[in-house]
Amino acid sequence: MEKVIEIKNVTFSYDTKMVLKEVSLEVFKGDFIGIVGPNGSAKTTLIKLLLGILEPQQGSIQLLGQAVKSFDQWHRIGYIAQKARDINAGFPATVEEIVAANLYMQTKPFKFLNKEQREKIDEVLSIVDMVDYKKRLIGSLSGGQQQRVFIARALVNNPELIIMDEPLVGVDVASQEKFYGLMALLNKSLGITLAMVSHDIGVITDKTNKVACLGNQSLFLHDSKSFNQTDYIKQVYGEGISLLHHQH
Amino acid sequence: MEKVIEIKNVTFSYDTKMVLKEVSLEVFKGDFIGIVGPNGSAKTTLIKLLLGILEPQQGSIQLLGQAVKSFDQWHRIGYIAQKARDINAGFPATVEEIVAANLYMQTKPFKFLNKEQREKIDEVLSIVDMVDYKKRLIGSLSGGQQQRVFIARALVNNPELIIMDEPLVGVDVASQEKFYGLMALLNKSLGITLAMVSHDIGVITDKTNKVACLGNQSLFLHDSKSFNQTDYIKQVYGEGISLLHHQH
Amino acid sequence: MPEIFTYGFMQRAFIAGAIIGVICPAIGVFIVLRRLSMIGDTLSHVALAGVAAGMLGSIYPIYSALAFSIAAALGIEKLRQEFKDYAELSIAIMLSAGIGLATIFISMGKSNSSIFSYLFGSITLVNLQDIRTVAILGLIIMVSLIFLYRSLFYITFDEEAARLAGVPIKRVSLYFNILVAMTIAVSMRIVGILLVSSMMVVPVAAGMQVAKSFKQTMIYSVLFGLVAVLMGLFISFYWDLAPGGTIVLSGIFILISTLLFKNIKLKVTANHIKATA
Amino acid sequence: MPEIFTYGFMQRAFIAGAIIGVICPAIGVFIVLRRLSMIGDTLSHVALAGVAAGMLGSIYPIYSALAFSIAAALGIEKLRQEFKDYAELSIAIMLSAGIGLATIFISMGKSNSSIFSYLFGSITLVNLQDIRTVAILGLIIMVSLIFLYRSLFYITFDEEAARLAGVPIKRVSLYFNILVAMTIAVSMRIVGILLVSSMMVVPVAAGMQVAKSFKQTMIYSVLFGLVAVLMGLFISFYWDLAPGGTIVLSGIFILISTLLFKNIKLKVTANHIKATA
Amino acid sequence: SGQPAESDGVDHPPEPQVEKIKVFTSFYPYYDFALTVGGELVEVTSIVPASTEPHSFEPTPRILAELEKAEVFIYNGLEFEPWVDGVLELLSGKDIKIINASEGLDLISLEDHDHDHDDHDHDDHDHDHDEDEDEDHDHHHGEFDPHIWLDPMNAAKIAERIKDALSTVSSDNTDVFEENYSSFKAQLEELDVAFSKELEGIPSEDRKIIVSHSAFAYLARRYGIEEISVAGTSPHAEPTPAKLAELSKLAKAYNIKHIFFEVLANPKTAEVLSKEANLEPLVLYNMEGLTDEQQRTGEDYISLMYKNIESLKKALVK
Ligand SMILES: Nc1ncnc2c1ncn2[C@@H]1O[C@H](COP(=O)(O)OP(=O)(O)OP(=O)(O)O)[C@@H](O)[C@H]1O
Ligand SMILES: Nc1ncnc2c1ncn2[C@@H]1O[C@H](COP(=O)(O)OP(=O)(O)OP(=O)(O)O)[C@@H](O)[C@H]1O
Ligand SMILES: [Mg+2]
Ligand SMILES: [Mg+2]
Ligand SMILES: [Zn+2]
Repeated sequence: MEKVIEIKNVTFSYDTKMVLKEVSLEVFKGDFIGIVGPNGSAKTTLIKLLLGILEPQQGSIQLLGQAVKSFDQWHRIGYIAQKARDINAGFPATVEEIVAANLYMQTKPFKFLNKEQREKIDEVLSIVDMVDYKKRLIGSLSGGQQQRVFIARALVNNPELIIMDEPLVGVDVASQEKFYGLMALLNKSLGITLAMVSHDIGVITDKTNKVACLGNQSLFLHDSKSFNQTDYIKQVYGEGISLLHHQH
Repeated sequence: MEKVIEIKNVTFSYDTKMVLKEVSLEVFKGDFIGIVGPNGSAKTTLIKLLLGILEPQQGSIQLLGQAVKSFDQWHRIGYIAQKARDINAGFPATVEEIVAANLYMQTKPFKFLNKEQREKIDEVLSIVDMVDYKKRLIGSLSGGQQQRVFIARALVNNPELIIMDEPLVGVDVASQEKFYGLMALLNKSLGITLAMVSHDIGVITDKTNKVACLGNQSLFLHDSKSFNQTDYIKQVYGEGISLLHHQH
Repeated sequence: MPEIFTYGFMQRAFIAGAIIGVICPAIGVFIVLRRLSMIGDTLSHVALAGVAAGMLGSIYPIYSALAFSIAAALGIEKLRQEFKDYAELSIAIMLSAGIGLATIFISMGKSNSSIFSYLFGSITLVNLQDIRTVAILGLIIMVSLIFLYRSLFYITFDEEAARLAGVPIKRVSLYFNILVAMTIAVSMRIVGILLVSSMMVVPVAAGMQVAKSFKQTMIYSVLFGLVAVLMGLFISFYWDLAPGGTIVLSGIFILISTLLFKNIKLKVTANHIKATA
Repeated sequence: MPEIFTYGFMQRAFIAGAIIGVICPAIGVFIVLRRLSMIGDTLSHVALAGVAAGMLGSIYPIYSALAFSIAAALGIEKLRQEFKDYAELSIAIMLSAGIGLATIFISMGKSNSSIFSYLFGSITLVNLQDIRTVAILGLIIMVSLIFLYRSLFYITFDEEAARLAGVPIKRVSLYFNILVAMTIAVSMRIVGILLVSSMMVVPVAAGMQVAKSFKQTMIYSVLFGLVAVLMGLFISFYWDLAPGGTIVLSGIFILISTLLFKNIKLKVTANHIKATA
Repeated sequence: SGQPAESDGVDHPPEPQVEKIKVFTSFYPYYDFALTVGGELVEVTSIVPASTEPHSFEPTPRILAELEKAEVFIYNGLEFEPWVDGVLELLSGKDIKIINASEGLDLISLEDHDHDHDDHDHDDHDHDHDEDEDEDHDHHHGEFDPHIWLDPMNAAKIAERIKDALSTVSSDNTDVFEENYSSFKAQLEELDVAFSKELEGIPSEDRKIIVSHSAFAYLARRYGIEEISVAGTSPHAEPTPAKLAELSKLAKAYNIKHIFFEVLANPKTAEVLSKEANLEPLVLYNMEGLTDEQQRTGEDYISLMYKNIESLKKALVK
């Protein structure tokens, strides 16, 4: 099967602090992989390595069969950053303009957006329930609304691989529901590969087919079906902690 | 009983857009109130009004028996903002310095921190499991780690009322567990009043004694015990949406 | 014809002013939003060092000034990566380096008070040749901006995301920086540095007050830039004031008006809501 | 005694330089982190307008310059609230207003070429009276900074949270701004504007490269400021270069060293990890 | 001529029958010269008011509009007025007499002027400036010291050209201009003689002055004085410590007792040197502009030059 992500023996350190040690991972076309782990277990670091924002001290990373270092087909990849909301609230751009920006590779310099593209924008905005906010300035939206705009932006390019770092942070229940419905659709019907960081272990094991657990500089890959949440929690966080969302 | 928060007939609009209409709310000493509602339902707006960051066009707000407009005992209130993480990543301050900053009212200008204060800082950092990161620069922490620092900062002053706007966003399961344990302690043993915005309806109704539902410019106050989640979801988000966290 | 238009120098001032009033805010929108508002001031000081160096090395000073400005613009870009979270710091550092070098070069002798003449132009003293230069520069800039509009917008909003969307951020940034350096180095000698650097900032600040989208920010900024130039030239002529300063203060006047307008609008809505609630 | 110390003016330069080398970075840390790096440059241009206005109105120009600077610093604070998300824009706007006014006042006559003598000092030209002024100013600033350290730190890091922690942000900001305006207006005449505004920025930028906490940032910045002054004065004396520029370039040299040091350290660790992994 | 009452043309009752000749000058000395030569027949306007700092000066549109009606325009040249290129362009093709004051004068190149204080060979000040090897005009900018008007004989030559210009514009009044000019020329010659005489007998090794800003090269050349300046011709240039040290050594070595500064320039340099090398500060006027005080007391070129003689005498006559 086609390898969408291939990480081989990657080691990474910030200054003198090693956070990933000889980590390997393979993700195939059509996978929906969940990435879990405690705070500071290098989930975001792993994703930044994948996107070439950071460079590993050792090991190699390939995206869609091409080394990340020389990768140049970024439009085939959608990305939602953990810090996406850290935008300047005063930036005078509308929701529509921000989503349209991601159509960069599809628009000619001197052209306005064509009908098809405008429809595509409406489509992704309606997926995240933000069509009504199309003309609003990004800074005038609530936290969750901004996050939804960034989800829409990642979807607008019809990417083959979508990488998400806690995309649902601050997003309300109904939209989360809708989002997972969409993910299932993209993943199952369109065969889009998904990689998603989340702390919501219960939901993520339910929705994905693979789970990568990060912790202690290492990565363990599980099949979601065989992934035992309670064991995981015990293993990573120690005994005595129960899975929060299953308590009530 | 002593009223800690008293909102009377408050109306608020951004530009021409009314987001709160004649809203009232009373919170008493020892309450733990959860504030829920879809994205954009004015939860953050309500909190900003409470803190005097925004001013209502109509109505009145009292904190600890004093009008917010002239309130001057802010050290009695702890606050964790939704946007707390929007700090400049390059700011050269350590975790310890940031937490210590909140001790402002307790430190004399020319004095260093005394032993007691340093112990207090260690105490709140250990509550959020960040003692080991005391000397680290804030910008070098992971997203969830930063959020935990801000939780610690809110606790350092022994506040009588703690207001939290989605404090657990991006915080891992074990720490959430710990956090709720701490909240229960603060609330039940020390009688500290808590107000917390969250999208995690399941957990919030379980942990709080009151739930304020925001939506359609209005606020409805429920007793947590009688609060029916499924009804709420149907009412606010419409039929056909099930509560995500209870699905699996 | 009113008296003001009967003078050739005023006619030329109106033409040059209109061009500057359009290109400076257009390029300024990106400058301000990239948090490089003070770049005009910095590059002009660096250009001074360039002029002094040219005089020392017997190079035609305009060339050395241009070379220094471009080098500084690229240096700022490089520093910006070191100080990602404090973009304006890179500007301040370059400014210090620029004046530092300039004072040393000047004190090394040879250069005399004429050194400053390379920095100061005046809009009422432009000739046809100047207008041609400014017009060509304006054309280059406008075409470049239309061409780069999308990529600049994205880079300005979110550099990381822009890279992932396929924007060649290095090349676009490089080109943009050279454009800015050229604009400043070329036009300051013609219309004066005050006009160039202020026109890049003040109308944009005013535009940001009223605009409801990025496109509108662009449109309003250019509009306010044009109005400031026309208003400034009229006032300067009839009240007998220095034209550069008058144009800039007209811009400031427009900015204050937009600020007041916005605050009054907020108040009125608030009262309206109070009344109807 | 080496020759350099036999001259009275060099002795005075060392004393004045040491004071400037300490107070400017100390106050500069807060300026840079509040994103007001260019405030020195702006206030000096506003002071120019003040001098020109003083000459027009027959007021003692130093007073009008000081008044203008303080007004501008307060204006910047006000504008900063309008442009919360672009603090440096308020600086750029004030700069434009300042030079705009200055050129108009100057062209209205009366002011003569001595106008610049009110702006430019030189560290080698300070007299005992100057040293006394700078020392008093330095004392006021250092005491204020120690007194306001905590509140300034908090305001700089997070204004909203600072207010809720009980910091009287309005009063502290006001006082700090007046302090900055005074520092610039008073010391530029004595040691030169280049030195004042660069010393507020360059050592701080270097300090931020190596510091591991806010306190260390403060300490390193002051240290680098001092070293830059001493190094600059020595080089300037023995190589016959303009002292202000040499001091600033020494600062830039220190900054570049810290940048290289940091990047090399990163590389070395990386290789070390590669080797051991 | 050049008496207070006359130099202030406004005080005179307008003489209806004569349309005054409109003369524009760039800054003060030429204003004085034009007024002296033209007398009541001219209306002189100085574009830079009381010599505002020239580099940030921007002429207002009003003055440019009036300039279009000018009949004579006098400027210094040598990059002294940065805005003048634009003005000249504006005036080109118009029926106007333009006088570039520095034209045809024996100019001092800045390179010669860059003193090498280690060898004090005075003869090189007498060398002939006419042999101007460097004819490359691309490269002309700011090559020469612009302070030409401080040599009285230069002043006379400039005044003569002003007279010629006025005579062409108003040929009826040639006699008046001739007369004004010759009396002015006589005054200047008298001044010249006074300079030479007062400084007579001073041995050449004593003919050294220290000035705070190099504006007196022409004056110095004419009267065989060596000008040692602290700062260059740019008033903003900061003196280097090495230079200050060297100057104080020189002052001691040559037994110089005075330092000259200009009223309009930064007095601090002079102050420091006077302390360091025990020099007494004296004022030397460069007349780039007049202070309010000087305007009030009716000083002009001639009267200030006599004051310069007094100062020089004090410094040089031992
Ligand atoms: N720029 C940096 N410099 C130094 N250390 C860093 C830096 N960024 C992250 N770290 C450290 O590296 C580790 C991994 O960080 P990372 O952001 O990848 O964690 P994460 O798994 O994404 O955590 P979270 O769930 O909180 O988002 C953490 O211990 C963090 O403190
Ligand atoms: N500065 C602003 N200007 C204009 N409208 C605003 C502004 N801030 C928020 N709004 C609008 O007001 C409404 C309420 O915003 P608020 O931030 O209070 O929502 P919230 O309930 O906190 O949402 P979330 O769950 O996403 O945090 C939203 O529709 C938002 O678009
Ligand atoms: Mg993360
Ligand atoms: Mg919110
Ligand atoms: Zn001069």
